[in-house]
Amino acid sequence: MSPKIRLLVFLAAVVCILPAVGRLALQMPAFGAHPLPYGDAIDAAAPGERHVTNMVSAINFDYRGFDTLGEEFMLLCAVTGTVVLLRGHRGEALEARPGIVRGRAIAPRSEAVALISRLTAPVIVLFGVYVALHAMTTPGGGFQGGVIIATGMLLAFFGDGYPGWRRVSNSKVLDAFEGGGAALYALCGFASMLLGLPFLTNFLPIGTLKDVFSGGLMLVENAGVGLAVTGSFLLLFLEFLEETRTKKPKDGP
Amino acid sequence: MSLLPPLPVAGPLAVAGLLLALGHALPRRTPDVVALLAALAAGGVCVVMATQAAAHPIVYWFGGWAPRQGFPIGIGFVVGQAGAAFAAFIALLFAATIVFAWGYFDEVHAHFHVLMLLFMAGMIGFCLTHDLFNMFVWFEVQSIAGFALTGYQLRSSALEGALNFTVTNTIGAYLILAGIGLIYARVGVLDFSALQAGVARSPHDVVIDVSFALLSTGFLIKAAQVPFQFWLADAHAVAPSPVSVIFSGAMVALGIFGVTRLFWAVYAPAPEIQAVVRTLFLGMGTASAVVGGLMAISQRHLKRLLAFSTISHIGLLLIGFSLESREGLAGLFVYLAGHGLVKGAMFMVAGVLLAELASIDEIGLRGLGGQVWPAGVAMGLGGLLLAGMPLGLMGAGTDLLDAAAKAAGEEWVPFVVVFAAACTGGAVLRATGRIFLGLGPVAGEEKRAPTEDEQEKADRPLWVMLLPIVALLAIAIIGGGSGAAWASRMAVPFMQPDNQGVLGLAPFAAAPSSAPLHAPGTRLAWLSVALALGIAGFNLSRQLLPVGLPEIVDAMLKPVFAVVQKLHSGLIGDYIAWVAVGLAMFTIAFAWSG
Amino acid sequence: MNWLPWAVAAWLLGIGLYGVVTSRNYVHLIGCLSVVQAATYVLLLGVGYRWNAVAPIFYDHPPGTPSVDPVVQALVLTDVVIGATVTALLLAMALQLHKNRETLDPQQLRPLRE
Amino acid sequence: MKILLAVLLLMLAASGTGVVLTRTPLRQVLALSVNGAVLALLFMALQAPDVAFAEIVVGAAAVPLLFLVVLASIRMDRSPRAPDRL
Repeated sequence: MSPKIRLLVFLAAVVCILPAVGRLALQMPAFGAHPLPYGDAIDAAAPGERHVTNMVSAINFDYRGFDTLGEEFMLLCAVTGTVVLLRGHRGEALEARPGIVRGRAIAPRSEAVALISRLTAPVIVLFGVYVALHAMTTPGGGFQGGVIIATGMLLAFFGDGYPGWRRVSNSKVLDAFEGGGAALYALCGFASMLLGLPFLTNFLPIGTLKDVFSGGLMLVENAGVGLAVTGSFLLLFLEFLEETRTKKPKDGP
Repeated sequence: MSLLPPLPVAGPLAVAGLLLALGHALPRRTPDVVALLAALAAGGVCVVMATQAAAHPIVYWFGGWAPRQGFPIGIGFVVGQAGAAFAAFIALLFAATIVFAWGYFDEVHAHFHVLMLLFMAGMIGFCLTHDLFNMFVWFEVQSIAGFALTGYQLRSSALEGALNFTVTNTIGAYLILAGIGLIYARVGVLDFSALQAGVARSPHDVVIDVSFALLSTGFLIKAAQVPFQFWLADAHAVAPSPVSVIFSGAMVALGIFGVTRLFWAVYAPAPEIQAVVRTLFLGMGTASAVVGGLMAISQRHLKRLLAFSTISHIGLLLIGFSLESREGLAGLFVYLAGHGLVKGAMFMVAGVLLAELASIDEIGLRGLGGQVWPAGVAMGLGGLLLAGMPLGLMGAGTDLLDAAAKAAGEEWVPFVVVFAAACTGGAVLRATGRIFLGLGPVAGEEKRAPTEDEQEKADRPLWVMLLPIVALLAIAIIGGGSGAAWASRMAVPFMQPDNQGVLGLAPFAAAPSSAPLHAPGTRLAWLSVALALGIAGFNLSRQLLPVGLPEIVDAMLKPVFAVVQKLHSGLIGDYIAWVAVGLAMFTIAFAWSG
Repeated sequence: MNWLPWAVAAWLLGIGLYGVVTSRNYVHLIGCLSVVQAATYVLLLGVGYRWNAVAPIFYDHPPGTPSVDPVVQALVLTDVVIGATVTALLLAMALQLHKNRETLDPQQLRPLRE
Repeated sequence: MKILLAVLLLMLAASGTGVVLTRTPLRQVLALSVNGAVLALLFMALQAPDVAFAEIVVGAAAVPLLFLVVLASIRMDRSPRAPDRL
């Protein structure tokens, strides 16, 4: 179909759907004033049974921990796919001598950016570790902490240029982080099965309420998620940045 | 309390994680062996669970969170016989594919096998789960594995096909998520039994109707039914042939299995939804069967031909589901298994042609099939099975579908089955005749179809590739009798979910009779085989026919083919406009039946 | 006011699909996909909201206080992960496609056209 | 609280439309970042701090950065004679 006909078909379909959307919006349960049985059941049970105060982490790592297992391997699957799609042309080996692409002018970097990046990068990584550790008590968790750590370590690229970034992100270590973190989460599940309990049961001592190290097995799973997410996002950044470092048609001889 | 349910899902996941972490350190062939063992182990566990679940389904609550006073708090697996049997079928297909692809992908260490294991784990989890959001998570795991595997060969057409596949299915996934949000708003839980109780409490409810429309749109996009079927041919034709075996054999059929499970486990109490399934889904299934058959005939690229044939046969599954009867459901199970095995074998034959003869273009390969004649025999047998020969699983499935159609008063449905079988079987038989017997020098409608010169690695011996083909076809033929009996027994608990056992809730409707089904073989089966042979014969002997005849027939069929082919434009914008049209069709169906 | 969140979710879904249908650049199309996803965020979190209720973190308030629905937040977290992963995959495909065909316009890119 | 939610929802609708209507990818990355930030603000207003955390980092920082790196690589890939209109 030509772009114009396609737009007409789309708009006709939208016009046809609009009355149903209108009726739906009016008959939806009242915004903010309808019962939330599942959430209230978890709010009532989790602080008492697991001595954790962050309900979202309780759901993510214990009550619906099996969802997070799928989520972890979804991340692993996408990163493996991206590595396969991007590395296919470049072949297996990453650039041996990172940073210098023959025939391409070295872009000048402003000292202010380098200074600020060098100052803030460790602070951000530290903040990421803090967020990842305090999964059970305050907002945040393995996933949010892992992404903050990965973004913080990327500042090394702005701070020390490409060689600095490549020192930070070693592909073998990141592969081990990512595969190991996801496998750690799965092995947590099998560990509880070895003890005869259902998959992913929390069999470790659950500590005291409001304590950072409360929640038993949830801490190990949280660590697994943190490792896997940090490894995944750093691998993504590494693969995409590596794309800019291959020989380009505009480079000189 | 059985320990088996999490193993076929978490096992392959853990193996995939370890394979990735240690991938570069393993010797050459270890990933192949490890992946094969994982697939066989998962299949074995599923078979054991299928036998255990004969009396009543296995209920397994993760994390030990059993329901409290009938309120589900954790995620549960309720492994019924049908779910376990379908998971075992998936694991079997994966094992055959890994044998077929032995040494095919050894240049990128273990990445292919990691993706295949994740693909399998996602599909098995999708079949066994009893939680709506968990079903979406496994749906997404298998989709992402499929996206990555489609673009694997990095040819530009592979990337375009992968992009169309990814964008269309991701929009489907977001529609599913919106549907989950809507039914969670109304009922407040995510477990199937509790959801069904909620639907039974408020059967005439716009929110629940729209949530069913969104959820089934997402699943029907994955099942590639009209008007969502455009992405399938682009993705199948360009994916590596072992991946296409899984796509056509199991992934597309999983969309139909998802919709069927959703309807019987959650949405059955709502009368409007029953009416819409009875009318709209029946229409979509018929349209897919017809469009798929027509497009299959007018192809020369073998994998595109098989992809359109898949759309056609999955349309028959949707018809089986839309009849909402026990015979229809039993026919759906048997036909799904039979078609999966035969179509998987056909894509493996295409893989053999690609590996040995370095081409997939039917006209280009005319008469060159001599050196791989066993593949030709398999292709001919497959073509006859697709054409509706009353033999094995597909024959039994066709009989059950015809019986269900008669019982439901839709006398015309058997003729749609005949049309689909004749077109797809005829196309495959024509390709067999042209490639392996060197017939048909004058090409008909298919000469204008798109094609591409692609080639796959050929370093694995022919017998390694032929072994799984023979195995799959043998199972498809031998399994006929017992398969039909098993399916009719499995259909009863599938239609009547054991809410009592899971949450102690009363079942919403009377259980269907579990008397053994009697499906007489109809003479229509031989009619479709005759028609298929006629189509193949006509196309292969154009030069012998009296001079005027081929041109007259072509002129008659030309407008039909032209319209259908112009719609399959390969533009992502068109595909999403058709998704919007699909949503509008749902709105009209609900308004009309409301 | 009751219908506003659902109206905004429907608007984002519609504008996102409009963007995908009329996009002439794959990178732009991927951006529109994330707008479609924003619609599911608004719908899910809107479903789990409760007036004058606190966040489901009982560090400052005692565990008994009425809170917003934490289950929906766990679902949206999984959704954010899905969005990031699918966007990364699509960008990798678009990048490789541009290397082969030097263009990103879906109108000119057609798989398997003669 | 009712007003705040209404304003944030309308801002989100506007920023979503903004992302769709900016056709040039380079400017769209900025619109994406703004959209991520508005989403994070809305999540804070909806009492969902965990999700706001994830959205502000992923939606406003990590994903737009991936877009920028891809666009940089795409501009480099263009052969010298191709028009540089990204």
